Amino acid sequence: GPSLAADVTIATVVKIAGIQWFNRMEEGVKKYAADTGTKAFQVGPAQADPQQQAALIEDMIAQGVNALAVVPMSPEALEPVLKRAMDAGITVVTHEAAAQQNTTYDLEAFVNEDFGANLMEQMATCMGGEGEYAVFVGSLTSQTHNQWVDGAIAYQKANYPKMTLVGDKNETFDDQQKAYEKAQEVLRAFPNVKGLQGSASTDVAGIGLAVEERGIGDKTCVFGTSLPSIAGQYLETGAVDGIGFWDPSVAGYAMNKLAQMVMNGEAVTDGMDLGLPGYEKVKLDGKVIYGQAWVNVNKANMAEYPF
Amino acid sequence: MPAAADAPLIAMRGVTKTYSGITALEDVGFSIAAGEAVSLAGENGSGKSTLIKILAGVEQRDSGEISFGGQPQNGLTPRTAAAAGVKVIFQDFSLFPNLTVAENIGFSAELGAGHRLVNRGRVRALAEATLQRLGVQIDLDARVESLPVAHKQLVAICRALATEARLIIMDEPTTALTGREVATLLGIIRRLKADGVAVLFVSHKLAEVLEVCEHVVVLRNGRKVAEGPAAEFDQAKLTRHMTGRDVADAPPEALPPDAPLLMAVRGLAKAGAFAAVDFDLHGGEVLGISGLLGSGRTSLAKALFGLVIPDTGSVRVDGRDVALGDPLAAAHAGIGYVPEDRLTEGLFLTQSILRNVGIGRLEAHGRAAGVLDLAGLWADATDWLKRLAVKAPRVTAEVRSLSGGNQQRVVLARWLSRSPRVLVLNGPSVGVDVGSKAEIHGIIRELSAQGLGVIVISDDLPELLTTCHRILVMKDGRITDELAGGTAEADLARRLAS
Amino acid sequence: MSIAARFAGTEARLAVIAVVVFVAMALLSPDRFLSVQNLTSMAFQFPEFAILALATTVAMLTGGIDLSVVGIANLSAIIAATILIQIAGPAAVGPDAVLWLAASMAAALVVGAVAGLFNGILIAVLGLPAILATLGSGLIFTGIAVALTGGSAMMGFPAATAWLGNGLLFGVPVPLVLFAVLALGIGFLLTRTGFGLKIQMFGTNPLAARFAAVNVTSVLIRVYVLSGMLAAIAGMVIMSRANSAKADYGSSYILLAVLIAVLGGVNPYGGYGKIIGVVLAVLSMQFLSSGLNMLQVSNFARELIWGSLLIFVMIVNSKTGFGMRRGKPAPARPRPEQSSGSGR
Amino acid sequence: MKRLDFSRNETLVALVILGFCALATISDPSFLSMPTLTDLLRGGIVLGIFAVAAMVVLVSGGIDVSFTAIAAFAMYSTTLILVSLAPGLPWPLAFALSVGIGAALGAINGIFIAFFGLPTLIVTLGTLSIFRGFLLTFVGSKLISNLPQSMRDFSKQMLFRGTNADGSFFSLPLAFLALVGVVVLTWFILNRTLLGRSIFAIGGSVESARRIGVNVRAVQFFIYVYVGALAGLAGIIHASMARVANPFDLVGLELSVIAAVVLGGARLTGGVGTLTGTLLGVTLIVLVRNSLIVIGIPSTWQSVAIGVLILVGTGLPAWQAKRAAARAG
Ligand SMILES: Nc1ncnc2c1ncn2[C@@H]1O[C@H](COP(=O)(O)OP(=O)(O)OP(=O)(O)O)[C@@H](O)[C@H]1O
Ligand SMILES: Nc1ncnc2c1ncn2[C@@H]1O[C@H](COP(=O)(O)OP(=O)(O)OP(=O)(O)O)[C@@H](O)[C@H]1O
Ligand SMILES: [Mg+2]
Ligand SMILES: [Mg+2]
Repeated sequence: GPSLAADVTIATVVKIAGIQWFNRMEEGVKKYAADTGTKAFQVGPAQADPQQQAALIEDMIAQGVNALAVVPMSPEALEPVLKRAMDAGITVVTHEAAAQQNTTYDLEAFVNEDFGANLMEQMATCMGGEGEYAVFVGSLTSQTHNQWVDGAIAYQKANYPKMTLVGDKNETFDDQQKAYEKAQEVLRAFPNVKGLQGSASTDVAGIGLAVEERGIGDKTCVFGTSLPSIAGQYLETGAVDGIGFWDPSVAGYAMNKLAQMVMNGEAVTDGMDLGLPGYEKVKLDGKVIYGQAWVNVNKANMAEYPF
Repeated sequence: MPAAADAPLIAMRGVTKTYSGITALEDVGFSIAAGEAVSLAGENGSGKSTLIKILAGVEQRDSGEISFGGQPQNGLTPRTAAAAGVKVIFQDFSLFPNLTVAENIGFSAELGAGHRLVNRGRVRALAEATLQRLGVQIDLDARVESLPVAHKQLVAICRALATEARLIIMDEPTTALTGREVATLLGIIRRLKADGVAVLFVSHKLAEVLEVCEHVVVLRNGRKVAEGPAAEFDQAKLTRHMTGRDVADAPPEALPPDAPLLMAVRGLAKAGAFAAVDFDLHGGEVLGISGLLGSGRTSLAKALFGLVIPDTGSVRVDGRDVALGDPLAAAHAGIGYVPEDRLTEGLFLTQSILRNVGIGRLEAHGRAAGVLDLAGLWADATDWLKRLAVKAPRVTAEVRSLSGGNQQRVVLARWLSRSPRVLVLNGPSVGVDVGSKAEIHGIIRELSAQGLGVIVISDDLPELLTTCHRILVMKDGRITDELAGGTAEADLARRLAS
Repeated sequence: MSIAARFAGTEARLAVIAVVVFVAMALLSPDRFLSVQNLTSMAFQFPEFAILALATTVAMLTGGIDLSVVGIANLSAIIAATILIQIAGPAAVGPDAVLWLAASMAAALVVGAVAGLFNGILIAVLGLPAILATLGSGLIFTGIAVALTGGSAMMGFPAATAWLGNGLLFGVPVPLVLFAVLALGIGFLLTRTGFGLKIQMFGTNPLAARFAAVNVTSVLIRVYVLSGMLAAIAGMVIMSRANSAKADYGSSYILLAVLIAVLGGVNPYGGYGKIIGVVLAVLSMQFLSSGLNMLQVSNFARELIWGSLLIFVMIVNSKTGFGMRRGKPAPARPRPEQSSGSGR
Repeated sequence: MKRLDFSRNETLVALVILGFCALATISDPSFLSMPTLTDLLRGGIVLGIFAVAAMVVLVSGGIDVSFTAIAAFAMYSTTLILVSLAPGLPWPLAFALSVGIGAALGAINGIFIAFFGLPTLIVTLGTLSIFRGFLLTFVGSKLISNLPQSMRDFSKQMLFRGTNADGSFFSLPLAFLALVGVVVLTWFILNRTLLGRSIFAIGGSVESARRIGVNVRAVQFFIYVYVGALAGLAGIIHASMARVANPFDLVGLELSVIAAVVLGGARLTGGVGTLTGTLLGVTLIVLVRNSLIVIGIPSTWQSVAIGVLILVGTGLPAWQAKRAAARAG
């Protein structure tokens, strides 16, 4: 491997450029570059399309980066291109892709099903352990969203038998407006619904708006994955009761750090400390490294997370 | 400089215009006085429409001078021309298909008056009054796209007549009209002249020209070749100036008595269009169909070619039934159809002349797996273009760059190249000059001599009489009369009108 | 016709643009852009959307459009994937695998043809405007793909599948070979066959085509079947390159394909378009895209540059008299409403 | 009373809408309720304004796919300006700013189309990428959920409110008036001014319009500026009502909007289109998008359902027109 940090190029390739979540991740990547002097940068396609991401990685390989830190839009679609990267001697680290084959290590902030269950636990508590609830996913084709929701449903079945899921997984196409319209529709179709759980970061904002407009913030329990900067105003009014997330900037930093460790030939072991919040004692399961990096945020502690 | 008072209404000098290398007009000059009707005559492509477009401000001249009432006009636009009182009936009508008849007629007036808000009542009243003046009845609220060609032409005329004008330019205003409307129009022109309005009149129907115009200007290949008072011209002389030669139409040769039966039409009917149509067509026969506007000729012709689905009846070619309502079946049975509206129905304007002809003969040049023998196809097409003497700079030029008459020959060439058994020609010489017309008639005669059956639908009585062996007269969708070719024109006109 | 004449106009200008972009990118990052690695990488990247652009082009030549190509591509790939996974199985090797790959390819083509037939019937027989027919049918095809898979990816193909999207044939990337063959084939079809000529004539004036006894219904249906089959091939390439099939792959390719076709000089109102133009447009886009990625220009700026390029090319073309504005043809007798279902 | 004219798109689309409502009511009797109505009306505001804009362009014989990008651009940059420079600006001025930015971007389309004579689809396809690319590269890509107070205020103003049996509210926002205003203004322009009639004339035949002296350039320029202004209005209303300015929003809607307009009977070939039809088309699209759960269509089949409805909604009139044409010959 290259000897000087300045000769090392690590490209972080995210699902899509420009959105809040990955802007925050980029902060971590930039911080890593500043801390270590590595040429670490982040890129992402302009449209959420696995093929565009594959092409982007293809170009990164062609320009000869030393390592790739990838957050796959669709992990399966990237297998061949990541294989080419690894064949070319490039270190590959992935994130949000526990089943990825062609990767040196996959870094997960947590076990997805557990995270879903964590959200469900909070929602169930809020609902008093009974009543109807509905779930939302950014898209039916998104693996992580489905895992969260499936984990949540399984947890509810096991622990809160008096709660019932109404309707299908509602698809919001990662669009706040669609989430809003779907939430309105759910509220009309199932007037007794009490719990609503979102997956895409914009889901709870859309749901929150619908809930607020109907003035039923107190009667409903809205939880989901989001960022304070997206859901903050609804957390304030109580239309959204709580959100969960992991800090993308830490994940970005961690991926780059992991990549550097691999390039340096350092060992990655079960229980090791990555020196980052939530990744102090990671669990190694095959190629997958799990942290315990989720953060639960509600009205009370939202000020601590200014992103 | 002559004083403005006695300056002619319109004066042109040295007007020249070229289109990407083609000289459409070269050094043309003449003038028109108030109350005078000037005829602009010339073969197809001689530059008449181009001159008109320049006068109307639609096209810009390359050089030359134009003055209205002594005032030199530079940078003429449609608006300034209209403001100066120049109204145009374009050869292609230039109507708005999506708007109603009333609006089409009233639009220019509203525009000219500088109104910002439209008043529907005002528009309707104007349209109604103008239609009445012309003595025609058209539904004011009908969309123009739903009108037959003839009505479209009448609407275009009404639009030009609707408002006060000093010069009305008419580019072949009578091509789609029948005798009665033509007579009305000529009457109106006389009245306009009496009111001091000048008229610039373009028509290939030389009789009309000589009837209504005082002055004649003849163009050939974009140059003025003759000019003088109408009294000094007769049809023959005019023709000679236009074409540079004498053109004579010979009467049809007699049909041999043993001519085989080619096509038999029995009991063909379509509600609202035509009924109980029966006729036979023999090999080598030229059959004319005439009738007044809306008599059902076009519907019948389209029905023969499958473009209109008849309710009942049968069409047999060579003893075999032709499936009705299917152009492909008709074409397969050897029926060809040259439509009346060549711009929208006949031509692929932005495609090459060659392709416009070749599209008719793809089957004949098909090789294995649908691959074409292109060399053969193009040679074939070129050959037909030559046989019909199409005047074109290059055979690969877009067909829209041709003049009307040459465009018509291209459509004819397409069908002839398929060697059809029966050819239905709807207005074969609409907008075609005398020279070309005679040639097209020659082609028709030649075709019939080869055993082809030809059906000619036309308003042009001399045309019918010189080309057809028999003429069917239609009225209200029924065949009411049958005449032999070579009958006196007056006779046919009387039977039509009766 | 001389070579110069055949290559004049729009296409010549596009060739200049492609060369200029290539040279500019090569100058801006000489060692990386011109590396064999990068050139091969580009050759692997563009064929999948370039084939979709061919499909769009064929539809556009009739004055229509096919917005369902990506839906068809994914649906066909999912059917092919079902065969490869359920019947062949990941363990299949040797002639067996090749046979199943061929069978899945055939199945994909059939799906593409049927989907295209569906579009064709909507447009030619029922008379729906192509833009709406294919917008609606695209939703349906994608929806069926989602319903069949529940939204998740299908994986586990025999290793041979990878060849289609990732292999080399005599040192040339297989997808590139595939694209070249298809481009040549479509080019040949358009210029040398009756069908191709009819497509262009129909696109110029559907009514006149009917009056010229062209079987317009059959032409339109065949056009959309062809477009559907091209989409299916693109779907197979995407599937092989992604080693999986999923309902939402390539969703950004629809607009890209339209953009490329239009940049390539295809008249969206029908009647004019050359395959060489489309090929040159594809190359320009790929050079630009890879070059900008090397320079780490934001991908949003790339959209900005694409858009500007498109308009720039149009301005240059219009200055030299390439009029494809609607209603422009000189004798402006208004075109009648195309009741014959021209599919606009 | 005139008899129902089944050859009109409007009638057929209205019938499809009624049929769909009947189906929804059968599967859930509470479908016919105030909350449903207000949800649908609210959902139709932005789409409706877009559709009116798209209709004007279609009537003129053009097509515009860039209006969503204009809306996103105007909405986002207005919010950014407000947040960073003039937090206290009252909402009418903020709206005017967004409309102004939209009009300016529309003018760019107008210049290319009217003065360079480029084909509308191509220009707007290009500017779609340009506006979006410029916005996200140079203006910003971060969503702004801390909207300025004036925009929040606007979003909370209601035309009326009501309470359901279960104590929840329904309401119709003030923004609905914007749609009404846009429809009335556009109706007036299209039907009562010479400018509007010129738009129809150009849609019928540009060359004919030019020949009788319509200032085609000026009219086309106006159209694209007007569309830009409407897009700017729709954008700022969208952001206010969603209480977030997300620069990624709106783009991607353009084809659905055009679909709605064509559903309502506007011809893609130009010259024909009505506001009634356009609003009916929007109604159908909004209705379908917001009622699939009520009808009980599983998520996995929802896009199939929307696709089928688009095909039925356009297919019926198209088939009808085709049969009529065949009858007439
Ligand atoms: N837009 C154009 N581009 C190129 N050439 C043109 C154009 N318009 C006309 N021409 C050419 O100019 C010449 C004169 O055409 P014009 O239409 O004035 O003839 P015309 O006398 O009106 O013929 P017709 O009697 O057939 O109407 C023709 O050779 C024609 O091909
Ligand atoms: N399908 C139809 N249903 C009802 N009326 C029809 C139909 N087709 C045609 N007509 C009417 O039948 C009459 C005959 O039409 P057609 O176009 O055949 O007349 P034409 O004499 O050929 O006209 P032209 O002088 O233009 O050639 C017209 O009044 C026309 O409006
Ligand atoms: Mg709550
Ligand atoms: Mg002329």
